[in-house]
Amino acid sequence: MNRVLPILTVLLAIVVIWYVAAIGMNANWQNTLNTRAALTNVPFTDFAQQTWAQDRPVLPAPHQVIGEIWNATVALEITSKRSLAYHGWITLSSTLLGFVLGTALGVLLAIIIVHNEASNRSLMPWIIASQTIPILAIAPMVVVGLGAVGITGTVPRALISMYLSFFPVVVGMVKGLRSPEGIQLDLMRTYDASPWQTFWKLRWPAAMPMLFASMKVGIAISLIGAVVSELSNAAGGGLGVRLLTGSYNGQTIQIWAALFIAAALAAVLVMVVGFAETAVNRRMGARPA
Amino acid sequence: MSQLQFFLALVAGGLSAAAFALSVVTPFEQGLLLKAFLALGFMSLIRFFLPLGLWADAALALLGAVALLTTIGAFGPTPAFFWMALVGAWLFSWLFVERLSKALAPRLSDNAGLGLLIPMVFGMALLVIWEVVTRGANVPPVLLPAPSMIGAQLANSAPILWADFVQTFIKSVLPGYAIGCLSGLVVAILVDRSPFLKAGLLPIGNFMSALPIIGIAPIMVMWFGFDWQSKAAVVVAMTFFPMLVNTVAGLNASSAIERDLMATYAADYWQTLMKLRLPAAGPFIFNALKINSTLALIGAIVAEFFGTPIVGMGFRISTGVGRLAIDLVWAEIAVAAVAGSAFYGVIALIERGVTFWHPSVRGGRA
Amino acid sequence: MTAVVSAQNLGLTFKTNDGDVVALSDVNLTIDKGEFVSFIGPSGCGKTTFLRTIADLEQPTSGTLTINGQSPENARKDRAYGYVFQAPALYPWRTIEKNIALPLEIMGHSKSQQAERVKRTMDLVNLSGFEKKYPWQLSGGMQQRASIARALAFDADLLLMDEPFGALDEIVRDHLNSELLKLWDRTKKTICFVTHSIPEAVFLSTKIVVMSPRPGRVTDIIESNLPRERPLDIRETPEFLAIAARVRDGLRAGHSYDEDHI
Amino acid sequence: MTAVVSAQNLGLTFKTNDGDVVALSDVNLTIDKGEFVSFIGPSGCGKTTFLRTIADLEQPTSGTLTINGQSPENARKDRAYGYVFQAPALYPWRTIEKNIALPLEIMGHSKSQQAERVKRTMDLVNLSGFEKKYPWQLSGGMQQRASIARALAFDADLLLMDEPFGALDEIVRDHLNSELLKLWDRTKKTICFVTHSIPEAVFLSTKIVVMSPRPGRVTDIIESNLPRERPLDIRETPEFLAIAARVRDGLRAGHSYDEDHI
Amino acid sequence: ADALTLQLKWVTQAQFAGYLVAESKGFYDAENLDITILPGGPNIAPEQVIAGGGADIIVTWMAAGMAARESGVPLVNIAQPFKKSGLMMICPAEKEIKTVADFPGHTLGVWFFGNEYPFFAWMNKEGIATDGSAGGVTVLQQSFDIQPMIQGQADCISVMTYNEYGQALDAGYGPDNLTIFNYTDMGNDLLEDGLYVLEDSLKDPAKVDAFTRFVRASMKGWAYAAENPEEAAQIVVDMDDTGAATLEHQLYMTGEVAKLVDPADAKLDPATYERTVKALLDQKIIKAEPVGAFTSVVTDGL
Ligand SMILES: Nc1ncnc2c1ncn2[C@@H]1O[C@H](COP(=O)(O)OP(=O)(O)OP(=O)(O)O)[C@@H](O)[C@H]1O
Ligand SMILES: Nc1ncnc2c1ncn2[C@@H]1O[C@H](COP(=O)(O)OP(=O)(O)OP(=O)(O)O)[C@@H](O)[C@H]1O
Ligand SMILES: [Mg+2]
Ligand SMILES: [Mg+2]
Repeated sequence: MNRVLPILTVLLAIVVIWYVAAIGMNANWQNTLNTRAALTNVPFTDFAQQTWAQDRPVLPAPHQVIGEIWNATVALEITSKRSLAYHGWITLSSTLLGFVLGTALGVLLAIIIVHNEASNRSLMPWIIASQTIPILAIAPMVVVGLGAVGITGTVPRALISMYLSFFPVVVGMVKGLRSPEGIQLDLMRTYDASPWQTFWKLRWPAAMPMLFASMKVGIAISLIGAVVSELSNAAGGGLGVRLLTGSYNGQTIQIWAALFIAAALAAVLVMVVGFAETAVNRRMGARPA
Repeated sequence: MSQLQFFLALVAGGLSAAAFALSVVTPFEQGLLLKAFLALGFMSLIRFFLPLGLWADAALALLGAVALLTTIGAFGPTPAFFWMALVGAWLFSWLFVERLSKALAPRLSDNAGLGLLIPMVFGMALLVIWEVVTRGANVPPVLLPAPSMIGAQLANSAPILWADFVQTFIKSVLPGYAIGCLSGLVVAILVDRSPFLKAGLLPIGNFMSALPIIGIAPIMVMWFGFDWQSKAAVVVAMTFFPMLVNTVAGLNASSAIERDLMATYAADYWQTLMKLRLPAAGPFIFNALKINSTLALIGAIVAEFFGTPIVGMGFRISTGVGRLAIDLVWAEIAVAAVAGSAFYGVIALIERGVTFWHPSVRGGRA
Repeated sequence: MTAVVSAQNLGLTFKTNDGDVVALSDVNLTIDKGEFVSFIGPSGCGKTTFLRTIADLEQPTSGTLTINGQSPENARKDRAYGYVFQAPALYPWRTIEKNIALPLEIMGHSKSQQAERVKRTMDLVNLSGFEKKYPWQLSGGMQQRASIARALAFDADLLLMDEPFGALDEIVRDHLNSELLKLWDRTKKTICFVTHSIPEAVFLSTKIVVMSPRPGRVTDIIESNLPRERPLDIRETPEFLAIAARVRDGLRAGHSYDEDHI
Repeated sequence: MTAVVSAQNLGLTFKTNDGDVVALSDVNLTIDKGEFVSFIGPSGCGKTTFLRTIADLEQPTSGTLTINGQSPENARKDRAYGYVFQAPALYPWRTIEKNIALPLEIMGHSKSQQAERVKRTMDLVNLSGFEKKYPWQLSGGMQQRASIARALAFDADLLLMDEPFGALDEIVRDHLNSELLKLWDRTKKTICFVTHSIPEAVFLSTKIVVMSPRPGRVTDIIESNLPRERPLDIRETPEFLAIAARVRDGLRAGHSYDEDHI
Repeated sequence: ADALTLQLKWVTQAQFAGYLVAESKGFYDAENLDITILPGGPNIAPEQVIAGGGADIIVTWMAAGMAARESGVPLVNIAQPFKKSGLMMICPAEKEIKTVADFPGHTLGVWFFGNEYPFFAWMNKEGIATDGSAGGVTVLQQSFDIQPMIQGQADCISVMTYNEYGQALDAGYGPDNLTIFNYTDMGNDLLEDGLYVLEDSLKDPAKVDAFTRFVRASMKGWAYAAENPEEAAQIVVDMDDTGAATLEHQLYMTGEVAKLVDPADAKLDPATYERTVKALLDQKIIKAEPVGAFTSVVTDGL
């Protein structure tokens, strides 16, 4: 209960601000429409309702978005191509695959960097450089290149998600794996523990807080990657394609609905990582804060 | 010699030897330099009897690179020994880097210049391989142009590139980054300050975490216009969440006894924050700053795909792809990579200065 | 005389994943203003826990505790005490000098006052010359002395000290014992002092509290009638030795295991 | 008899941001197999640094050091020693029992062997009943005992112990002293032991190394002629007191400051 | 059956009704073809896809195709179903833009990604500067909808007769409160959706035959779509994987597209070709007169 109340309060505040903002942002267009229809002296309450009921508003009102989500999910069969659930699933599957691959790659690179001085110096700058390459620019090349060798569907998209999501994991894990105190490392040295043992018994557990902070960012970015990748591979559907086609057709409400589903997906994913973190913390005997 | 070095030396030498044999039996007049490199690479196997300095490997790698670059066009279909020579040259450069970093390891700080050599060698190797593979294997330039083409384009289009850089990096990325990081930090502190907000805002923060750029970019254009303001807004939205998550984690990073100490002074919330929890959160905050430095750039560039005045790196890239001016696209990418890396580098330097006390910076010495 | 610390039937139980640990049970103790009270007892008997409860860092699960007649929380907010923890707890991003200045900054002393006090207390614990070093550049004993200096830098009327001299050699320890006594005598502070050294406890205290573990409780309270003025060689007097013997007996009685093993 | 530790003209200087710190200078010392050597000296004189150098955790900047006739690095790789650090250094994510089992896991002991040894050493340091607790649920002294147990759990021929009993009360300390002596006598281990307690040093050792600071150097090496068999009451014998007096003199000589202050 | 992959220039919509109908009605099967239709999007350059081996035939505009040809992708036009351009520039009446002479000082929205050439060719012809200099126009890279006009961020925006113009009508704009510049009417049109293949593939007679059958079936599809707009629009909606297409909108589009396509004639008209090439040359979009950039071997075989 003490979790629900704050969320509701904040939500309520947002909804109220939203409705007010919708009046302000849609007023301009509504005025044009009304002038054109020769409507004058519209009372404010009616005017507000008009701004909340436009077809292509600058900012759709919450109930319009909710209505669209309802129509595009519950009211449709889940396998229908019009269903947001169907597209959400497509995006989710490449997000998850990309996240798993990205986390694995990130952790692997971090391990190499922490253990090998040459890699530390040569790899890191280029990993950083790789992230500054605008993904949208190379995504088509990846998709076309992989398509030419017969790899299509989820895998190319997941690779793009991976490309974005491994980076926070590398940065965080390098820091995390280096975070054990000197004396904790010294202890391992006195046992002449192998690098592998030091890794499993010391560096890895010590890196947990950083790993989870990075994974939360990583999974969110992975979703962004999945959505972006759909721009270069419109064939398969997905929330990104929905956003896009919504935007061509000027369907603001449709964009917002897809955006909401994507955001909700992200929130759920981040929360799942958060639960995993709590569970791991408990297993590791962390002191309650 | 470590195991890895031994292995590298053996494979590099052996491969050169095999390629040399192949090149001798193939009737080619050209590629004398390549043959010379292969012969010398073969000879490097004497290192197993006579020690060979690490600079010898550097020289071999360099010779190999030059030989490969000068002989690319000389053959019709590229022969197998050419590719073997490429792998060989790459292995020599790797061996060199491996040995150099081992040699430098004990006195790193005194050797900043030589330390820089290592990523440079790695980068050069990457470029040479790229050049040789794209040209050797006739990769269509509209898919992936060779670095030399990109370089030429870089030199030719400097004024355009500069204007794009100013538009995207200076006008969109920097303000967006500053506002996004700052607001992430502030919200994290607010959230931390009030358990009520923590319960209420954090899930909604998560909600915002992955608002896909391509979804918000058109909306931001609608709200803030076509110019840099809407791009900065996208950057704000993208950088906000990593900062929020990391700061929230960082604010819990101080140990119980450190917090107890503050309690005994009856330090108020802000004192505890400024003197204990923020410094202790430093490594986490810098983590976010680093991730955001590259994310901001991606965000601004992608946002420009959705409507801009006709300048900017993202604009140039999207129209470049449409016009198949892929070398210009890669020139932009190169600028983005340099700008992003420099940005990251500056933040990493500041991090070293500010969180000097953290074991990850002190090198774990207690 | 007013009671600075007054505990009635104080109990504290920690809940852990594999059952409760009773750290304190039924503790009754009154400490008057200006007293020097030593706590002595086997490892794990609840000395630290008791000090932490006084400092409002743990909440008692039963009984009452008042500090200066108010609740521990209010006393803490009044900055009624200075605490030397069992571990040094220095902040790694601050130099030693800055670590010692920390409470002064928080309590809003002026820069010049800070400098003056830091210098004085660093001299007192013999750390001059290490002002600009970071904690990880100091030996264990030096860190402990830095944390003592930090607690002495501001003038609290009540000092809670948890084995402050544990990592110090005899000579430094004797020196700091004398300095502490002088300080106490001069400023009329009230001091709660945890130690494992019987001679140290007897030498310093007006009252010695002997504790025993599982559950942690007070088994003996010994009032010392030694004069307030105590030269180091008081430790050879019969009065001193008599008190020490009584403490040792109390301590031994609290140990359940020594018969089986030795 | 072979030298287990042999140091010639050993020196070690730390570089810090505000100048060099000479932690060891010109240390000459030979420790033979089966000896029990105590190191005593003022805080910051380099005791920990010397032990860390033996353990190959610091690199000497001058002179030579051999362990069992080989370099410290090789000795470390042979797992020639067990080390008790000055701070407990327990891993917070492991229970006490798991912390003690850590070296056994690393050295590849079987599960049953691990269980058996963990139980034995936990009994020895009197921690039974706390197997499943995490470090932060233990008192300071208990953490220290856990770290002693961890070093004793595997059988190294050389034990390096840095103030292992600093946070323990007299009774437990006496008990562990006797246990350590018994262990030493039974297994013929070589032990390097840092302590601040003169009686403890004299009671345990065959050789006492007195050090003095700035720069850290060895000022006196006292061979003890006490019998190997040492009941607790040997501490009242004149031979014992004579050695203790010599140690105390050496220690006092190393202190530069006590004249000014006391 | 011969397998061919067709890369569309844009997302699945009635702009490509002919191909979608042909696939759906089995016209391709009847020609013993197995066609895969790949939708496009704002980040998919068909020229790049065909260069990378991802498609055999692409739908693209001639300007983009010729520019790609110069960049080293040897594209050849094999058929030109779209005879006219659907491109227009519209300005709301309140902006007071009546003629081209009123443009200077205003902000114009233009699509890029290969769609910008007709605009620049037009401005070039009119002698209006587009580089932001005084006396010229300010160009915006426009999003793919009419928001910039509604928002007032641009004074004029680009629309296609068959798509965005319909959105503008929906939004309450009409010919009476819009100034419309139609590229075809002004004689500034460049050739739009044509079918292009790589030069090498034309050396193989079997391929040429397959292309011929493909074009024949496609034209049949265009004819069917023109006659049965309702059914065609429904087919488009059904074939849209994204589920975003609406019947009403596609119906409008089918009708408008039918005005641009001549189902009876797939041939490229040399005169229009010459005009397009000249405009491209004038505007320095291409540097040299292309040689062999179109062929009639396919359309001759129909
Ligand atoms: N990492 C380091 N960097 C710089 N100086 C150091 C470092 N470690 C130790 N020192 C210095 O070396 C000297 C010796 O330290 P060491 O820890 O050996 O003392 P110790 O004899 O063990 O003292 P104690 O009894 O207080 O533990 C001290 O002056 C200390 O400041
Ligand atoms: N946070 C905690 N959670 C659970 N148990 C705890 C906690 N802190 C202390 N204990 C337990 O409470 C008991 C008393 O601990 P305390 O630290 O007060 O002992 P102490 O007298 O200070 O011992 P020492 O002399 O070893 O420091 C111990 O058994 C310990 O295990
Ligand atoms: Mg304690
Ligand atoms: Mg020490």
